[in-house]
Amino acid sequence: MSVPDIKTESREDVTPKSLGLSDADVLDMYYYLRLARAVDDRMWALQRSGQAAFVISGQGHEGAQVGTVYALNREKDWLVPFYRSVAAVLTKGMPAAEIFLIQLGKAPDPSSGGRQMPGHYGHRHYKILSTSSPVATQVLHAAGIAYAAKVRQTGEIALTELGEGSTSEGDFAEALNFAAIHRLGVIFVVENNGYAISVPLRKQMAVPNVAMRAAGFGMPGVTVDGSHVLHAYAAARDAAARARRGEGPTLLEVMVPRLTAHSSDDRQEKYRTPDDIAHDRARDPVHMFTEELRGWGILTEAREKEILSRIQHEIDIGTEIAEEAALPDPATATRYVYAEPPEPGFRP
Amino acid sequence: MSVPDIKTESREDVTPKSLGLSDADVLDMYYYLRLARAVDDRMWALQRSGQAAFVISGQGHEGAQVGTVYALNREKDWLVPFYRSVAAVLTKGMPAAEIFLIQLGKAPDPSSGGRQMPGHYGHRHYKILSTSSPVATQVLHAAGIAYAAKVRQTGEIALTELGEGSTSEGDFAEALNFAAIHRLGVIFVVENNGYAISVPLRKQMAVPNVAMRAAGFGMPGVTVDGSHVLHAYAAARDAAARARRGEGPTLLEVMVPRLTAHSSDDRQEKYRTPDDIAHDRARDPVHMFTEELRGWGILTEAREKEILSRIQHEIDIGTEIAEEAALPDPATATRYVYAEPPEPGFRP
Amino acid sequence: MADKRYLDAIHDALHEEMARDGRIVVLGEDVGRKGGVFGVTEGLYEAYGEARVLDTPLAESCIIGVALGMAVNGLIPVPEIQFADFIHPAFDQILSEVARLRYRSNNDYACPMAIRVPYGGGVHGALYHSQSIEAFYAHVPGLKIVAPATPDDAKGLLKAAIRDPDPVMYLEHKKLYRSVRGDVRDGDHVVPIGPAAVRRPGRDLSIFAYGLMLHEALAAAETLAKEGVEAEVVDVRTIKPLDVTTILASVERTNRALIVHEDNRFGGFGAEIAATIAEEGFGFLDAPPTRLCGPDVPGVPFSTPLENWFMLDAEKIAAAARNVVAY
Amino acid sequence: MADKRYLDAIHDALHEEMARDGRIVVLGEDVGRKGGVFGVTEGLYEAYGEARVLDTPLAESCIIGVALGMAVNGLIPVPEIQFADFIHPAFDQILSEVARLRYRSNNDYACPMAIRVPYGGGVHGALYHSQSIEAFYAHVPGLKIVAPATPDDAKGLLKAAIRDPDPVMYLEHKKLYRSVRGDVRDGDHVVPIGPAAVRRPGRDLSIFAYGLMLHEALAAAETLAKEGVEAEVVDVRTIKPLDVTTILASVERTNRALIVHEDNRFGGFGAEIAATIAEEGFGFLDAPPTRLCGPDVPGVPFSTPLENWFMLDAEKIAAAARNVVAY
Ligand SMILES: Cc1ncc(C[n+]2csc(CCOP(=O)(O)OP(=O)(O)O)c2C)c(N)n1
Ligand SMILES: Cc1ncc(C[n+]2csc(CCOP(=O)(O)OP(=O)(O)O)c2C)c(N)n1
Ligand SMILES: [Mg+2]
Ligand SMILES: [Mg+2]
Repeated sequence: MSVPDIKTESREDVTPKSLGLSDADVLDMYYYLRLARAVDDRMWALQRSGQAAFVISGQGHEGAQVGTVYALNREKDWLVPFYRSVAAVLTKGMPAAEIFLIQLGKAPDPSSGGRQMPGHYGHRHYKILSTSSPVATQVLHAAGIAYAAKVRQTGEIALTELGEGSTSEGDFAEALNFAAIHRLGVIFVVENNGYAISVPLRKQMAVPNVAMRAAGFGMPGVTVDGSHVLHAYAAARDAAARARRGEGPTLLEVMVPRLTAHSSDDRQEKYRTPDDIAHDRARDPVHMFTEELRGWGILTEAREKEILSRIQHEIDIGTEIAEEAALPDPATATRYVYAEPPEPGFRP
Repeated sequence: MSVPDIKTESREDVTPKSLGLSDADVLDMYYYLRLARAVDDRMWALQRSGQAAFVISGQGHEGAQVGTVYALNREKDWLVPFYRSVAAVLTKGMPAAEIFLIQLGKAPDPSSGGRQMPGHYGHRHYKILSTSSPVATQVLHAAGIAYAAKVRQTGEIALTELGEGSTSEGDFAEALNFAAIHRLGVIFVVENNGYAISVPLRKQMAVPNVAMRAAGFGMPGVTVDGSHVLHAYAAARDAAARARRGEGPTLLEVMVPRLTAHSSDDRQEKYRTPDDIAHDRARDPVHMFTEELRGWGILTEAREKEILSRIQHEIDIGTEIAEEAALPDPATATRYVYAEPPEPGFRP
Repeated sequence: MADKRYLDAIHDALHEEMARDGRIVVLGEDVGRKGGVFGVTEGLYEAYGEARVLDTPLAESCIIGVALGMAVNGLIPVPEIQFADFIHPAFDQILSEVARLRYRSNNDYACPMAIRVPYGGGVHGALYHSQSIEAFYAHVPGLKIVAPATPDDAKGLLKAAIRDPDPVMYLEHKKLYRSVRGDVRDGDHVVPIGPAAVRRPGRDLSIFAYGLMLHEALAAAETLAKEGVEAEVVDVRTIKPLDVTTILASVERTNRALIVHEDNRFGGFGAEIAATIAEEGFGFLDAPPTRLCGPDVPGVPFSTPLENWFMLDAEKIAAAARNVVAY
Repeated sequence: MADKRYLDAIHDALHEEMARDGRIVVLGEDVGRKGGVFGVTEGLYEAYGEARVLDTPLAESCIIGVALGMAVNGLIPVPEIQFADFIHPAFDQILSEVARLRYRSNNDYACPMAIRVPYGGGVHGALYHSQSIEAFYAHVPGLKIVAPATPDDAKGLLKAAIRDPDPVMYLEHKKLYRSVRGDVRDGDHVVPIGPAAVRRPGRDLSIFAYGLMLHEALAAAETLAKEGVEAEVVDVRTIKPLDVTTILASVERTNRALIVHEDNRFGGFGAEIAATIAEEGFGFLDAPPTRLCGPDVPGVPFSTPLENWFMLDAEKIAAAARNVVAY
C-alpha cells in the first residue's frame, strides 16, 4: 500500500523564532489556550451545579484549535466549527461571556437564542458558521463558502473542524472531492482523538491516519501532533498559504488527546483502560505549551500570573452575565422559521 | 502527493498460458464477449424498432466485465451489478432470452416482472443482486453480503461494479471503509469510461485514477486496461485470491471506452469531440480480444464462425421468446409490496 | 404574451434571472455543456460560463451542502437535482441544514436557494425515474415548496423562488416539459409563492390538484360538465405554505371536496389538505372529503400496462368525482 | 409477569431473540462495549461477541446499506440508529433500497430487518436530539413502522419486528426509557404488528395517540373523567400498516376524534389518521376530526421554557378535548 506524505515536524526544529512569531504572538496563543481550558472547566462546574443540562468539552483539543485558527486572518477568513470548538471560537473572537450564554441557553445566546444545545457555536459577526449536530455536514458548507469566495474573488479562506470518527460519513469524502476539483481555499482540520464516543480508531478505519485519505482526492495530507500548539500553527500556516496561492485545499490531521468523557452523558471508564486515559493526560496541550514557553524563556511566572488573573476575571464576569441573563420567551419560539415579516393567511 | 500502487500489466507478459488458462477457457470468455455485444446490438435494434422504450448499453465495458466475472466462482460467488452489466450478468449465467424479457418489460422478466426499466438486472438463482437506479448504493450491499459470508463462513466473495462517476457518492467511500475495516471479501470494480453522462473525469475528481482512493481506506488499488480481457481477468483473479485468503477487499479500476451515448436518451456529440469518440472506438475490447486470440492462434476462422452462429441462434431465439411473452397483468401490480399473504384489514 | 412550452418557460426564467443578478449560480449534474438531461439549462453554460453554471460531481448531498455554503457567502445557488428520485442522499442536508439554518441561528444566518427538482411519472421511468416527493418535504418547517402546472406559473414561480429570502423547492413535472404549452406573460412577471388559483369555477364539487394532475382534473371537469356536473378546479400551485383560505372558500361554495395527487396515498400530501378541510371546513361539507391518489406500491412500475394502472387520468378523476357528488 | 422499565423490555427482547436465533446481528454506533448511548444493548457484546454485536463506523447510510446485504445473504440485521435525528443520511438506503427490494425484484429478494430508532423530545435534546420521524417513513410503501408506548408492547413488538419477513422500523421514545415501568408478560410473547389497542374505553370522544403522547393522553382522560367527560384512548401502536378498523370502530362509538402527536403538524402523520376518519367515518362524526400536534417550527428548541412550549402534555390535550366535546 502507498505511503502518504505525513509531515510531522520533530519538536526541536519548531520554535517561535523558526516560525517568525514574536513573544507577544505566542503569549497571545497561550492566553487563548488557557482561556479555553478555563471556560471549559467552568462549563463543567455549571453542569455539576445543575445550571447547565449538558456539557460537550474541548479539553485536549485546545492546542490544535488555537494553533490552526491563529494561522488564519481572523477578521477575514471563515471558521466552520463543530461541538468541540471551544478554543477555536474563542480564538476567532467570541468572548467567554457568549460561550456561557450558549451554555445556559439564555435569550442573548448569540448562536441560537437558547434554541440549540450547548456546544452549537455560530456567530456571523465573527464569521463563524452556525453549527448543527449531524456530524460532517459542515465540511460541505466550508467547501461552498470557499467556492463563493473564489467566484467573488474575496480572498477569504475557510477552515473547518471535525472529529476523525466523522470522516466516516459520506459527506466528508464528497467535500474533499469537490474542494480538490475546484482547488478551493479550504483547510480540513480533522481532530483525531482516537475515539468516536466509545468506538476506537481501529473500528472506524483500516488506516492509522485520516491524512492518508488526502492523496486519493488530490490534495496534500498532513498529520501533526496537535498537543504542540506551534506544530499545529505551522501546518495550518502552510495550508493557508497554499490556499491563498489558489493551489487548493489541505487535509490537516491533528492528533489530540480526549481528556474528558465524550460528553456529560458519557462514562468513558466503561470502554477505556486507565492506562489509555493516563496516556492521554500526559499529552495535555496546556501542560506541554506551558513547559515549552518556559523552556524558551518566554513565559515568566509574572506573565503567567497576569494572564491567569485576566482569564479568571473574564470567566467570572462571563458567568455572571450568563447567569443573570433572561431565559428565552416562548412568545419568540415561532420567529425566524422564515424571513420576517411572514406572509399572513398561509399555513404553516 | 503520494503515489498509489497502480499495477498495469504490459500486454506482452499476459497470455492464456501465463495465466494458466486453456484454449477452451479463453474461447469461452470470447463467446461471452461476443454474446454480450450481440445482445447489446439487439437491444438497440429493439429500441429503434419501437419495441423497447429505452436502452442503456454496456458497449465498450464488455471485456472488463467478462474478464473480472470469469475470475469468480460463478456458482458460489455474488455479483452486485449496475445498469451497464450486460456482459457481467451473461457471464454469471443469465441467458440472453432473459435479457430480452427485461428489455421489453415482459411478465416473465426474471429481474422484476416488468416493473423496472431495462438495465436493472437481478436474479437470485444466479446470485445476482437486484439492481436499483440510484448509483453507488449497491456498493454497500456488496460489503454487507461479504460480511454475512464471513460471519457464516460460507467462503463466498462479492464482486460489485459501478462507474467512475458514481464513486463521487458518499456511499462509495463508506463501503470501502467498512469493507477494509473488516477485511471483507469484496472486489470493487470501477468501470472508468471517462464520463458521468456528459461530465468528464476532470470535473468529477482531481486525481487521474479512482484506484488512488484505495490506499486511504487501507486496501490495494489496481488500475488495468479494461479493453484487455485477460488483464482484467488477471487483476480480478489476484483480488479474488486475496479475498479468499481473508486479506480483504481490492479496489480494481478498469479503464474502458464508452462506445455509445450514455443511453438512448442521450446525444453524446453534444459534449464529446469526434476525436474523443474515435479514440474510444479504437479501444473496442471485441476488436482487441479478437486480434489477440488470432495472434495466439487460438481463434481460427472456423471456430469464430461456429461461435458467432451459436450466438446468432441464441439472440434470435431469445428475441422471439421475449417478443412472444405476455406483458404483466395490472392485477399483479399490488403484489409483493410485502411478503404474502398480506394481513387483511390493515392499511395500506 | 408568448405561447411557450413548460420547459421553455423554466429555461427563460433561469436565463433572465442569471442575466439580472450576477450572484446566481446554477449547479448540478450535466447542467453545463449538455444543458441538463432534459435541456432545461440549455445555453446557460455558454452564456454565463462554467463558474456560474457548474457541472458537479455525481453526489446530491454535495450539491446541496456546497449550495448552503455558497448562500452563506453571498451567492444565490440554484441547484438542480437531476431526478426527484435521486434527491434522497441530500435529505439530511436539506432537512437538517438548509431548512433549519435561519431558525437555529435565531436569524443570524439565512439560506436563500431555489432547488429545482424534475419529478413525476407517466414517462416510462419506472420505480426510480417517476417519483413524487412533496409529501417528504411538506413536513419540513423552514422550506417552501411550489409545483407549477402551467408555463406562466412555471416562469413566474421560479423567479419568485430564486428571489425568495428562504430555501424554496421548485417541483417541475417531467411529463409537462414538452406536452404542455401556454401563454406566458411578457417581461419580468413574478407569481407570488403562496396563493392557489381557481382554474375553473364550479358549484357541485371542488377538485384540488397540482402539477400534471391539474390538467387531468381540468379534462375531467370537461367530461363532468357534459353530464351537468360543474366541478370547480383549484390549482394548489404552492404546497408550502398552503393557501388554506382559498381552499376553504372553494369548499364553502361547493360543499364537496376531491383531493387528487399522483403520489401514493398513505401519508401523502393529500392527507394534509383533506384533514384541513375536515377540521376547518367541517360545517361546509355535504360529503366526505375524498382523496384520489396513486396506489400504495413502491413506485411507478415500468411496463406500459402497469404504468397505466398506476397513473391517474381524467377518466379516473371523473369517476371519483361522480361518487363524491352522488354521496 | 414482571415489572420492567421500557428500556429493559427492549433490552430483554434483543437478548432473547439473539439467544434464540444465531442469524441475528445487532449493528450501530456504540452498540458494543458501551452498550449503546442509552444502555439498550448493554451486555449483548459480552454475550454474543463482536461479530454479532458490531460497532460500526459513524455512517448511517453505511449501517443500513450493509444491513441490506447481510439480510440478502442469510443474516437478520437489527441496525440501531443512535438518534432518529441522524437517520436522514440513510433515507435513500431505506426508501430506495430496503423498502423496495421485494417489490422491484418481484419477490425474488426480501429484506428482513428491524431498524431500531430512538426518537422524541422532552429530553433537553433540542433541534437535533428530539425529532420524530414517523411522517417521513409512513409514506414509504414496503416498510412497516411500530411505535410502542408500554414495556409489554416494547418487548412484544420488537420480537415481532425481528421475526417479520419485511423491514420494520421500530420507534422507541427516549423519554419513556426510564420514566415508564409496567408489567411485561413472561416468556416468549409477541405483539402482532398491526392491531391498535383501546387503552381506556370512553363514550364522549376518541383520543388517538402513540409513544409518549399515549401516556399524556391517558393522564388527560383522568382529568376529563373528573369533569364527567369520558374519553376513549386508543394506542395506535402500529403506524404502518394502520389499524383503520379499530380506529373507525372507536369513532363510531364516540362520534368525536382527537388525534395527538408530538411531531409538528403540517404534513404530519396525524393528517393521515384525520383524513381517513373524515373520509371513511364521515357519517359517525358529530364534530370535526381534530389534530393536536407539535408546532410547525424546525425542531424542539433547547431552553426549558421553549421546550415546554413545544411539548404537548396532559393539560394541553385535555383543553383540546374539551373543545372537541363542546363543538
Ligand atoms: C450523523 C450523526 N450521527 C451520529 C451522531 C451522534 N454522535 C455525536 S458525536 C459522535 C462521535 C463523533 O466522533 P468524532 O467525529 O471522532 O468526534 P469526537 O467527538 O471524538 O471529537 C456521534 C456518534 C451525530 N451527531 N451525527
Ligand atoms: C443518485 C443518482 N443520481 C443521479 C443519477 C442519474 N445518473 C444515472 S447514470 C449517471 C452517470 C453515471 O456515471 P458513471 O458512474 O461514470 O457510470 P457510466 O454511466 O459512465 O458507466 C447519472 C448521473 C442516478 N442514477 N443516481
Ligand atoms: Mg474522535
Ligand atoms: Mg463513467
